[in-house]
Amino acid sequence: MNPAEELKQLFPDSVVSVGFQIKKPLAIIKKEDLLNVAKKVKEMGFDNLSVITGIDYRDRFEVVYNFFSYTKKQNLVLKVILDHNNPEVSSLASIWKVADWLERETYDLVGITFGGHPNLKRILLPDGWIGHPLRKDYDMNVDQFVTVGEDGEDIVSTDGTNLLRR
Amino acid sequence: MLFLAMWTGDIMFANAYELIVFILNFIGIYEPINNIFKTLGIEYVLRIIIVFVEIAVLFVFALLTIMFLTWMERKVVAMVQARYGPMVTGPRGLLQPVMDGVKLIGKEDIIPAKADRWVFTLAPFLVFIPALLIFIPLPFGESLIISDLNVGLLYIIAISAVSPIAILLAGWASNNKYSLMGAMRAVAQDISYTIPLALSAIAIVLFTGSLSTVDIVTAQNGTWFGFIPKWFIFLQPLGFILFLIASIAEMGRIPFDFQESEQELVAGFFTEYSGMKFAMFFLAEYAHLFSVSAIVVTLFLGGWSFPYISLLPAALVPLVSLGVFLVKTYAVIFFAMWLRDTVPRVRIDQLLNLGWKIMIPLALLNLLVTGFLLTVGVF
Amino acid sequence: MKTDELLINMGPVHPSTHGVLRFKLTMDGEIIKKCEIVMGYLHRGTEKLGEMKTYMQFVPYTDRLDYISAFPNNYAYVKAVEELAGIEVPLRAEYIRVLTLELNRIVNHLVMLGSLLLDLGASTMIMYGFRERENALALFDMLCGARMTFNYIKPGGVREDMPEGFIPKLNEFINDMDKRIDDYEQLISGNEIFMGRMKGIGVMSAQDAINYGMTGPSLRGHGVNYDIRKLEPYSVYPDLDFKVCVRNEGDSFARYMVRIDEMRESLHILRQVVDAMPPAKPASLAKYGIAPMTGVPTAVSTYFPRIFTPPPGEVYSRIEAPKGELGFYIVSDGTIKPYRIKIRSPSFCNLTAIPKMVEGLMIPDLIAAFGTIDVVLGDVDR
Amino acid sequence: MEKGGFRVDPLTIDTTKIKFTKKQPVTALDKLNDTGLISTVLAAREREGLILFSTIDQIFNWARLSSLWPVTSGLACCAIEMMATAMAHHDVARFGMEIFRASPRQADLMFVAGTVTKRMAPRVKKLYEMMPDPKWVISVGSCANTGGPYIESYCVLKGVDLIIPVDVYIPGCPPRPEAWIYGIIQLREKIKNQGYGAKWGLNK
Amino acid sequence: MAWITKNWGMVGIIKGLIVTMKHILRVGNRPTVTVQYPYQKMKVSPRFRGLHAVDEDACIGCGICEVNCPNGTIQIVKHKTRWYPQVNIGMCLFCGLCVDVCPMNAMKMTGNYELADYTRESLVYGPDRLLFNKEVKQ
Repeated sequence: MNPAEELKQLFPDSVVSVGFQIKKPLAIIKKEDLLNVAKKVKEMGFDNLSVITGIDYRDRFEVVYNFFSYTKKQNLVLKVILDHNNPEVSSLASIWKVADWLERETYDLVGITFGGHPNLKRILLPDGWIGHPLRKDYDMNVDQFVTVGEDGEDIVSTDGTNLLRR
Repeated sequence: MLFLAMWTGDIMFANAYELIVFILNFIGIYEPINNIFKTLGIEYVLRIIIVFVEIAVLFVFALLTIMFLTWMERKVVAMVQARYGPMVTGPRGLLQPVMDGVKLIGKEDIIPAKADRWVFTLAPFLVFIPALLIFIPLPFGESLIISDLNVGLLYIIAISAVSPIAILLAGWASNNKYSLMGAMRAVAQDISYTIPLALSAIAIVLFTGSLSTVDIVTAQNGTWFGFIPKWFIFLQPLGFILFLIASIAEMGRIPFDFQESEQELVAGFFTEYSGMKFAMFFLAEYAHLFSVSAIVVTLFLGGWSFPYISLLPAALVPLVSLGVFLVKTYAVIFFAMWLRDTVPRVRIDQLLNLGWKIMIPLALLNLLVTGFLLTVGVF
Repeated sequence: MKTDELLINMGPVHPSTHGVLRFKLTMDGEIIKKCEIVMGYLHRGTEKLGEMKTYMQFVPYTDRLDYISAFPNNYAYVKAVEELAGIEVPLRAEYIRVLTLELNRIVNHLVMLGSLLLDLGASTMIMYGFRERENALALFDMLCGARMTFNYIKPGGVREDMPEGFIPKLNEFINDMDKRIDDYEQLISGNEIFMGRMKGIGVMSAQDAINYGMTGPSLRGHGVNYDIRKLEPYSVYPDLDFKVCVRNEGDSFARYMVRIDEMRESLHILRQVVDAMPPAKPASLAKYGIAPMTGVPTAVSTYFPRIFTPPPGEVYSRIEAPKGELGFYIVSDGTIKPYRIKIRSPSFCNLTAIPKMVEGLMIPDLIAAFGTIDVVLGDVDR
Repeated sequence: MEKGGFRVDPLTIDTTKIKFTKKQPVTALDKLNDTGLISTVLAAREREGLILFSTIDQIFNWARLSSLWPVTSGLACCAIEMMATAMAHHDVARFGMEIFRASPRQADLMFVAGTVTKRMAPRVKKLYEMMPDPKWVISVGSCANTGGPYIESYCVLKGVDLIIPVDVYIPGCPPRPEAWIYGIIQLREKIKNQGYGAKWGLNK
Repeated sequence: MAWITKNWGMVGIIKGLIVTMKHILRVGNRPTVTVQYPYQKMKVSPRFRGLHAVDEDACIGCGICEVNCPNGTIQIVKHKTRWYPQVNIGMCLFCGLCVDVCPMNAMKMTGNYELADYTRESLVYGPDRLLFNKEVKQ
């Protein structure tokens, strides 16, 4: 029995469906129950959270968690489906420390909010950047410029006259 | 007549001034010139002129040495690292340091807006001038010494204690965190390494009974059993190692280059300096390298003396001894460069631990044992 | 006595941050109280660009992620695409791929050793490291015509077959490398100052290291016996004999030693690859200009259509890159362009451990620990 | 396209404006020899003004071109090739350039080696402003020249010459170390032909 | 005693000094490796991807290279009477995709890497600088 089916047995209500993502067991979880399931997943020995991917499907968001277990040598994929208007899901940063930055990155680029995250702010782009670039409706034609303030922090503006020559 | 006397006899001069006077006498122009000044009633002017000539020669020598050292440093690094080093500018890149100097003269001199203007300008001079002042009591060869101070060793240690103050001034005046940290580190390092340096030098003084550098060198003349030179390195091996480590720390070179430590503090206390002021720090660093190596040679490696040097004709001795001295000094400098290219930098707390917990007790022990053995009469 | 905390900004342009990274350090004297990492100074939007390029056009962009070891990036992406579309690859191509991967692992570790020692203040090791790297790059140049950004591994195979005289040069390199690694060990490993700087610095338990998402050689220095090449074997690794290099101390020195061991192990793998390399088929069409994209199958690539549309689906595929687990998450919607590409970069996840690791240490220790984590900023910021 | 103040949009460059400058020395070796001491000083004859002053100028120019100290500021991929250029096989130290100063105050030359992102751009500009005159900039690689591979990206500056003046462009992605040295030789050629006041705004 | 030799015996440093001394003396296959570039040139592999070259007769100006270029480096422009690619090497990736896809094998990449220039405009290589003629060459 693969770990996704195990989860289905343990949380019959939370797991919407199980399947495979090219050989890797996949379980789709209700977004409210993610934290509970994740705790169990950690107990099951999935100590490595490989990657968190946020995908914008125009009508919905999906967040995909890829796990790996060093002890059992198994893979597990969890997937959460979110509304397009209010993409919010609970944070896993308390369970896997690496989730801290991975979630910040997902927040930064895709714009998914992680409830309960200790320090949810932009990580790759400067604070104040308009829009989330990996959303499909991101406007690529807006030029945004960054200048440095007195304290060394970035200030974002669409006006580049201070920066550009002439 | 005099020439013959010099050729065969063993006329020694106290310092270079006397040597110059002797040479002028020998040519036969000293008396006439002196008479002219005497009739004018200003005979001290000639003295001043000669002293100025001496200093000018020393200054030019020091600058040439520094330039040669920068070139040598780059070439030694290149040799270690399987490449060529400077090649294009001049033959084998020999003009490279000159061109660096000319370029730095032509650079804009930036004083940061938040810096303390006067202290910022003063600090490079305070670093550069003491670095040259150390050259004064160095015995470059027999009779080739500017001034044979009877407190020579004390003078050297005292003068080299000026540079921490200047470094602190430079670091503080720059108004930059890296500069300040670099300066603090440099001062902590200088203070903790001057003590073992002085202590292991005092062990030498116990042998000679004099602080004069000339006396220290003459005490190392001669040989044991006809082939082992009477250098203090053989009497004081521990003292030599301690002194060498402490002097590398004094020079501020890898593994102890906390003043600069590029990967940690960008450029240490001279991060904000540009143009000629930066060049002064650069020059002072290499002047230090030379003078400290020269002191190592003077104290432990016999200075200009060499077994059977007294067999040479007396007229040649100043020249030969100068050569011997330079060869020894460059050997020590080469060792410092070679070490620099091999080892990483130690950490600042390890450095202080090494200085206070290991080197100072060892230096004291060395002093104690030396004193005891001298009293018992082993040496 | 009341002391103030000192705030130091290290970077973004600082000699020892390996590019453009910024540490915001809260210092108590020389001791680091708190370390905050600010990144994104090299964020180039590769993932967004991936959505705008075709599958084939994105291969050159993967070169520029981790620019020191570009072959593993190429391969990780290509492996994901191949898994997605179910493409079979000729055996010779797989062997060539493994050859390049292992050669690149050596190059990566050489650069890492050099820059680590440069950060510690010893300028010579980087010269020796780059000297050998240059020899390896000559091989890369010979193989694919570029020194750093190769664009060589393609979906369906590799771009061109090996040129004449490549294997003898490779053998020369392998034999030379053995002695060089001995030299490095003699120069560095036993050095008291080096050990004093590295031993007991940046210690982390294996549990913590896993929790912080560390992978690759950095994790193996913490005593975790793990290697994707063994756990989820890909390419021809199952046929090759090699061992996983593990050290148990979990400090900077252990992480450094793992790298040295891995270079030896990679040489061992390279020797086997050279021996087991399948012969080129006669009548190979792999002459210059006829490459996978023209759609003609050669000895080193299968048929690959010019307009390539994989079936809709999602895949997460990962490999053991020199820095750790490198994975590509690709979502395809059946068009010629990927719908979403997510790059799981090893440097990014390894870097999460740094703030925890350096608390209570000093700036020089931060540099030592950071050097052994082996981070490339192109990989962190993407 | 004037949006955002872009001077040149690399995608739509007017090809009619392209001019080819005839250079007397053609190969790299010729160019290097052309920047030797004697030929640099003799170039004073071709300059306007008093021969004495222009000779002194040329001596200064030669000092400048033969001791260019770069500032350590690698940005991306090209920084690795910058390191390779400084290393044993190519050894930029032959031109007296191995002194990579970490502090821009002591540097003469900046290699913009790699992608200049929007976030990095003000820092690069500040670094340039911190350097003392006379100073030069070499833009290396496609990213720094025009934005290169990332020209369509939302957070990459489309060429570093939008923020700081660039003296020499070295194409390549990344350029070989030899190409790098060729760029340095081109810069030497440029420094050789420039007046003392040219950088300081005194004459011309 | 073991502790002293381990920590302060400096055996490791002396070993390191021996290695660097071997390099200084160039003992045992540790030669100077520098290739003095303008004087000597390193051999560039025949596959090296440098400046482009377009076969004047073979090129049909189809524009496949323009379509396949990842970032729009190549543009097809009119030269004399026919259409040829123009390459802005200031933004080229040197990835070689244009060479791979050329149906007529007209696009080549030469080993020329000496491309540094003073202006951004001069990095745009039009057909007049890219074209070569096979017959003339032979």
